[in-house]
Amino acid sequence: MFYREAGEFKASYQKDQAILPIRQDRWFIWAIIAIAFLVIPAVSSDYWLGTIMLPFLILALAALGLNVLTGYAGQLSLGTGGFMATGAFAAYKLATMFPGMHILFVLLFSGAITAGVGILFGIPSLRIKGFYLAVATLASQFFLIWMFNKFGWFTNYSASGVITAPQMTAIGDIMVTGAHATVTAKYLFALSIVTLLALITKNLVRSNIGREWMAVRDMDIAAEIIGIKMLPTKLKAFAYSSFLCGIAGALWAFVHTGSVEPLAFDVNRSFQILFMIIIGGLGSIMGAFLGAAFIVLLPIFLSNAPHWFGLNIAVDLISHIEAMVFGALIIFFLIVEPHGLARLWQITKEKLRLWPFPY
Amino acid sequence: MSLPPNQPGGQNSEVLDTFPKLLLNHAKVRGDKIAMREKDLGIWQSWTWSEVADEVRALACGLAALGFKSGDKLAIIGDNRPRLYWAMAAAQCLGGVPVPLYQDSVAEEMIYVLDNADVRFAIVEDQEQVDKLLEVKEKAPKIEHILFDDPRGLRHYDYPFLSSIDKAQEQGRQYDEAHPGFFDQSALSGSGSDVGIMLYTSGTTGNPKGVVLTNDNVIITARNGIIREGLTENEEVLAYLPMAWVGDNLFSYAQSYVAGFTINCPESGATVLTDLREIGPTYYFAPPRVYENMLTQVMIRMEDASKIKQKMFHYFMDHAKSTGTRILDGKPVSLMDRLIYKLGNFFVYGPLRDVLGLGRIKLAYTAGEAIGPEIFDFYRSLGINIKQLYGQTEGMVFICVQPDGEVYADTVGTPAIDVEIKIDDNGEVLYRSPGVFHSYYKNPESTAKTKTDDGWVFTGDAGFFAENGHLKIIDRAKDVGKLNNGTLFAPKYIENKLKFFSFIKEVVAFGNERDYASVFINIDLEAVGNWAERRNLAYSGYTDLANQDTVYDMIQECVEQVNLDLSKDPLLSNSQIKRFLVLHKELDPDDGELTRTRKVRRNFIAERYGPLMGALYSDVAVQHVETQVKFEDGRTGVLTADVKVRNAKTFTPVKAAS
Amino acid sequence: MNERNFGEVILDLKGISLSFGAMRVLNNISFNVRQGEIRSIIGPNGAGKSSMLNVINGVYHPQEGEITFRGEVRKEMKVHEAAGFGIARTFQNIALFKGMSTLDNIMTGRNLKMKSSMLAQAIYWGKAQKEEIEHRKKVEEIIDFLEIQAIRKTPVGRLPYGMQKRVELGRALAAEPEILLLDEPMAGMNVEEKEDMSRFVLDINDEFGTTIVLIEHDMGVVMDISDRVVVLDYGRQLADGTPDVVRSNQDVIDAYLGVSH
Amino acid sequence: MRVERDVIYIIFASLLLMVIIPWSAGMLSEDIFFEWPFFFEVAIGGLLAGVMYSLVALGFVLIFKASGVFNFAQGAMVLFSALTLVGLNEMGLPMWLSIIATLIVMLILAIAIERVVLRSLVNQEHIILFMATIGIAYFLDGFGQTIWGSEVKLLDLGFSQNPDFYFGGLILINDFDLIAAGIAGVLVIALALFFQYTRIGRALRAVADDHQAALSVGIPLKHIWVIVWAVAGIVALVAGIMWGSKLGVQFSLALIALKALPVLILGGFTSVPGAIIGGLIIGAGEKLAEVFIAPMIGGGIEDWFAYMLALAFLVFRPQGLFGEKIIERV
Repeated sequence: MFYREAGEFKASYQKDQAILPIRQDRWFIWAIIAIAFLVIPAVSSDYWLGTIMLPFLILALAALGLNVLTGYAGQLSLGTGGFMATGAFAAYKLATMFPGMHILFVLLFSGAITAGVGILFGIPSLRIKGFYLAVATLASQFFLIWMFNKFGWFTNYSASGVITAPQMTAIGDIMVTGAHATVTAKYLFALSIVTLLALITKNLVRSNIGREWMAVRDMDIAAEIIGIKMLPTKLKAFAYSSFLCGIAGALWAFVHTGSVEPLAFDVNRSFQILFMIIIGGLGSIMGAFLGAAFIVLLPIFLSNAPHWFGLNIAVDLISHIEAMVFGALIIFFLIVEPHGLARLWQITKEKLRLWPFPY
Repeated sequence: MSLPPNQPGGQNSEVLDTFPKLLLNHAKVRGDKIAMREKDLGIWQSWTWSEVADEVRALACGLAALGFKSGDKLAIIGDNRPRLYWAMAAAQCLGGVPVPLYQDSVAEEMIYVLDNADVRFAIVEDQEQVDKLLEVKEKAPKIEHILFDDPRGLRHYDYPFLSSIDKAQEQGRQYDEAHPGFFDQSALSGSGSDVGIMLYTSGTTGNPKGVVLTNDNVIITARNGIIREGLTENEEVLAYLPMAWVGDNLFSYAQSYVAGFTINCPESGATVLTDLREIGPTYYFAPPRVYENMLTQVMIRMEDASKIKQKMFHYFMDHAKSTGTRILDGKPVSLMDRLIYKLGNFFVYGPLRDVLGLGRIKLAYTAGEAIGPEIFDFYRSLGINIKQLYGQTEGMVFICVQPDGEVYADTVGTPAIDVEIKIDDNGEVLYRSPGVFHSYYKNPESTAKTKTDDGWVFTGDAGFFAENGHLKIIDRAKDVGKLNNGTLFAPKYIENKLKFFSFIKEVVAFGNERDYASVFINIDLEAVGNWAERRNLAYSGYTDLANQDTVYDMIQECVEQVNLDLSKDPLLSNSQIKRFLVLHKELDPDDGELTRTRKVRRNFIAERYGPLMGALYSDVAVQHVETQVKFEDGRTGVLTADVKVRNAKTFTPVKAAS
Repeated sequence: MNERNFGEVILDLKGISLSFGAMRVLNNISFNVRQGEIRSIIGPNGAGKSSMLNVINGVYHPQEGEITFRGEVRKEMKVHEAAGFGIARTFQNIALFKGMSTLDNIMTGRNLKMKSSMLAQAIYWGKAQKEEIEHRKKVEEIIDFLEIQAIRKTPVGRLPYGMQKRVELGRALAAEPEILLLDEPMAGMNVEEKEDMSRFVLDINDEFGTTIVLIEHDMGVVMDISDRVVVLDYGRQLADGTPDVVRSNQDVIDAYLGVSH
Repeated sequence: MRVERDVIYIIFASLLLMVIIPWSAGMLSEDIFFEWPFFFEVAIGGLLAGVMYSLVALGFVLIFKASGVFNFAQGAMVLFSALTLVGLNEMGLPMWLSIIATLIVMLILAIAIERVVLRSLVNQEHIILFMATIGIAYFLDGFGQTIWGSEVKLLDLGFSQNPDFYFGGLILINDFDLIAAGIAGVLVIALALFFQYTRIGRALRAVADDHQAALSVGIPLKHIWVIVWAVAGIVALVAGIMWGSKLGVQFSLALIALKALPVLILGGFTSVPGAIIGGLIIGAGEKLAEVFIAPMIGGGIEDWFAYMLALAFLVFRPQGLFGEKIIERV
């Protein structure tokens, strides 16, 4: 209905291969970005920015990472939490070891370190497939968390095992971590990083490496026969995926919570992220964000819903009912659209493009 | 846009009275503007005017190198491809004459034209066409050289006279260096009075005639059209109609060369519709059947839409019927209606125009056949400025055009610029214009029959001027006959009225020198098929579907509705259809039942289906018939069927209240 | 196919035997493939044809026999190396990447030719994009060649069987292989599709001079387009030679009378 | 069933390592106490604990074998069944009655799951079904605790919980573990017989091979699903009773699912014996490592050791010890 494509012909491959070949889509995305950067910080309260937008962005980033591995490369992983933890602790060690280091480099290196760990735990993927791999990735999940708990070195021997992010500035003297950083600054900082990484990810998945990943996902033996080497391809997926998860973890610890313990990245976190990409849509950048939004907002909605209806129920009971409804909703969603919100989005878009025709 | 001056026959090269001059001028004036695009290898490959000029230059020199002389004929056969258009210009640069042929005609059909036109050189699209020419070559020995565009599959053909356009252009570039000044000299030497192009009219009877048109014929007419419609150099045109057809030559070649706008060639026949949407032309021509099919498609697809959507669609379409055309014609419209129209424009008209690829249309023409009023109104109500024009090859298309704001479905408008029209006493339309053709090639007597010494041309159409000064065509003059009771019988008029029903594809009406009118009918397989599916009628194919009683019932209603209309017309009330039948096979050019431009060849059909004719004018209910048919692959077979014949209700004439 | 002369032998298989556990799939098969010819392996289902292809492109490793490729004896190679040696193939039951479009499937076929680093691809604009585009051109030529422009951007999952076969052929061609292995390219096709497919096979061999090894279970079309034919039957080699020679071979006739079509 | 030779080797090797590593650990570091009786006590304790793991793993296997669904909700089913049992029991029903009632509840649950989830997700990719079972897990956890409350409940079947000396007073073993092992053993044998000799059992195995075959056996797929889920429910109940009376009935019961997973991949998703042997290896290995290795690396390794152990096995046999081998067909 909103699409006007007559006369939108492509006279060059650059234009034809653009991320958003259709004009209206470009407008739409630019609008979103503008809103995210200008409107939201202006209009929304600290509560919204701090407890909804920030976690949403950071978890979306982690979901993006997992989606690269599971959605694009087809390697089911339950170790996301572990990788996020690695990122968080790596960042902490870096920041405390080299106080002068700029936060961007802290993030970059912590991501790189996580990528290394990812590669390590990715090696079995050459032989192990499907659920066997999924369970195997749990090994990394549990091992890493245990490691960060166990060895004081990671927490600089803090008694509580909790790490606290040092104050750091992004540009000039604008604080983006620590107590004195304004929520808005944190939000904008996280937003910029997530946007950038989303763009990079899009570039990767639309390039040769992306196609190799999808080839491995869709039909690994055929992929191998046309010359794609399994191990490097899968390891690249593990590396980049963990890179994103690592940065997400670091942001979580530094920008979102400010201080964090390994438990924040336990197996439930892994499942939470997995939910995001399933609900959001496997193999879709957009999906990671939609899924994250859904999974972040749903519990908030559920826990507040009773008050809106003027019921007051015992807290623990609420939490149980929450779990119940949550589970039910997940199932409901999988039944209505197994391919996730991204697919719904896509279908709507197709419909609009063909409007008023049904097909 | 300021148009360069033009005095016919002017010798100096400043006067842009030939295509080479126009081309070189564009290369100078708007060298970097896109002249042509072709969807190829997934994107729209583009050529600027100066690039086109270079390509043409190379090709022309290449032809010269091969021995192409001034006055030589260059046959051009293939789909609309940039290089084939360049070939036209190239030939003209050498003072030669391009002769485009219908790419879908079979080898035999080509022989006559190639031979009659004394063609020495041919430029063709691909292996398919090359094979045809090789087949022809024995019988038409005048052909000396064949150039092809697409080398696919031709690698192992080695004939001395066969080479690729690329190679020719290569040689051309060398030749150009070897003979500096040759090209410019010969390109600028031509004049308006020289022969510009030869187009063969697919005559409904007898052999096709080569219509010789001078540069002036083509260029002046093209320019007049541009002036009348205020076209600019920024138009986008989709070149998808046969290059051999005068319309394509005018809209996709001549007018582009005059105005400097862009021509777009689709990727392949299969992708025309998608390409149409991608390009979104601003200036568009299509014969009625194309608009018809489009509308049928729209309706079929909407059938499957959700109920709400359908409701919305129909609500707004109804509103458009009452308001859209008025807005388009600049007639007064109430504010409320305008608002609703705006709303509809957002929800339906706009998206619909866009999906159909007509989103950017400034001007759309239709001609060749009469177009169904509701089809016509449908597009106009959407806000698409579609207009009818009346013309023929002999007059380089433009004779009458509907002026903006005065568009009536049943007329073809007022005379085009510089066109005079008169109706002779037996109702035939004559015209005189700058577009009037030079002569029929090597056929003085036909020329004399068609064209008077003082330049009047017999259109062969019967018509009259309506009180609003618009020309109204009823039929081919020679087809207009009399029923045995002496009243007027205009078969085409009846056929068109029937064809306006989306279920009916082709109609052949009979009645001349007979007691009453009757018709053969071809149902539209897609529309009726869809209709049948929704009533879940099973059918195996056309023949089966055509013979079903429910289908007959449905067709009968159409026939009787037409009868009702006819009964209101004092002139034609007697030619109401008494008997009709639905033909067991689709009429097909390959069987000679239609011309290449899909005009029915009434007499031929009458002979071919003698038994059925008999049935129409007796009272048998079922008639057995055997028919020779030609399949795609050239094999022939026999089709047998028992065709039902039905009587239709007729109405007592009502005297028009006047 | 009148008088065609071929280059030297590029692939020579001597005494190939392959077994899975107790089951013997190929039994002492020997034949060679010459540069630029269309070489067919025919035989009833279960004759070991597919296994033969899998041996040629290194999916299976024969227990006995030696493979000489371009003059040198080939040692056991990994699956992904075949492509590097210029051997591409299609599959009996289509093995396309279902989640990707026609274009992407064929693009993937060029993965070995794409050199830009992961970092360059992450940045995309510049080097990686240039590479993408020049390969896109090649791929478009293939699309044009196989006449699949209309389905360029359709996800292959949605395509009809015949079209999928064509796309798969395109993916194999994208690697610009020296030897093209076709595993029952006409299986499950109607006459018309079969004709199209054999036209493409001939054109490929003709336009790009690609050597083609193709296997089929019914003699039909294959005999007309092949230069030489090997006949297998339950792992045994029944005959080897020009179509005419093979047709007149008694064992072959017997074997085939046994097979219903 | 045929056991491949290398499987035997692997098992044998692992047993050997289980002896050598602790022993050498004892030799090397002085803060590790090694003595043969103690070693066996630990080992046997581990084996018995392993049986408990197998109990849970068994549920997974049944469902995966018959429907290819990786049922993450097995743990939740354990918790749910235990909660229900205790709940009913507290409401005053005698134990035997509440057990029967719980069995019925589990059957209803199975039917509900088939109706609501499986039927609408048939032919979806495995990962989708997997996620669905996680959804089920959440639902059951929430549902169970909403109804029966989340405070720890005691489940006393009257078995003695205190250790006794065996083998001439050399080795201390918890009676309860023995009983549990016994019951588990009985259950396994029962299942084995069920699979071998009943029509349904054969059908189930057919389904495992391919769904077409299953239909040829003449049992509609949906029935088969209901049955396996019901059986899995029963297994869950047994596991629930065992674990419940060991640790008390509380949310943490759901987490023993995580314990069962390594057993699963080690034994192979599709093999009942695999689940048993895997359980034993994991159980013993874990206990031994806890006692003889953990001290060297700071203890608390039970979270991940089992996984690492399983991972190590996978590297040798990607399909698990008894899983079907994946052969690439082209």
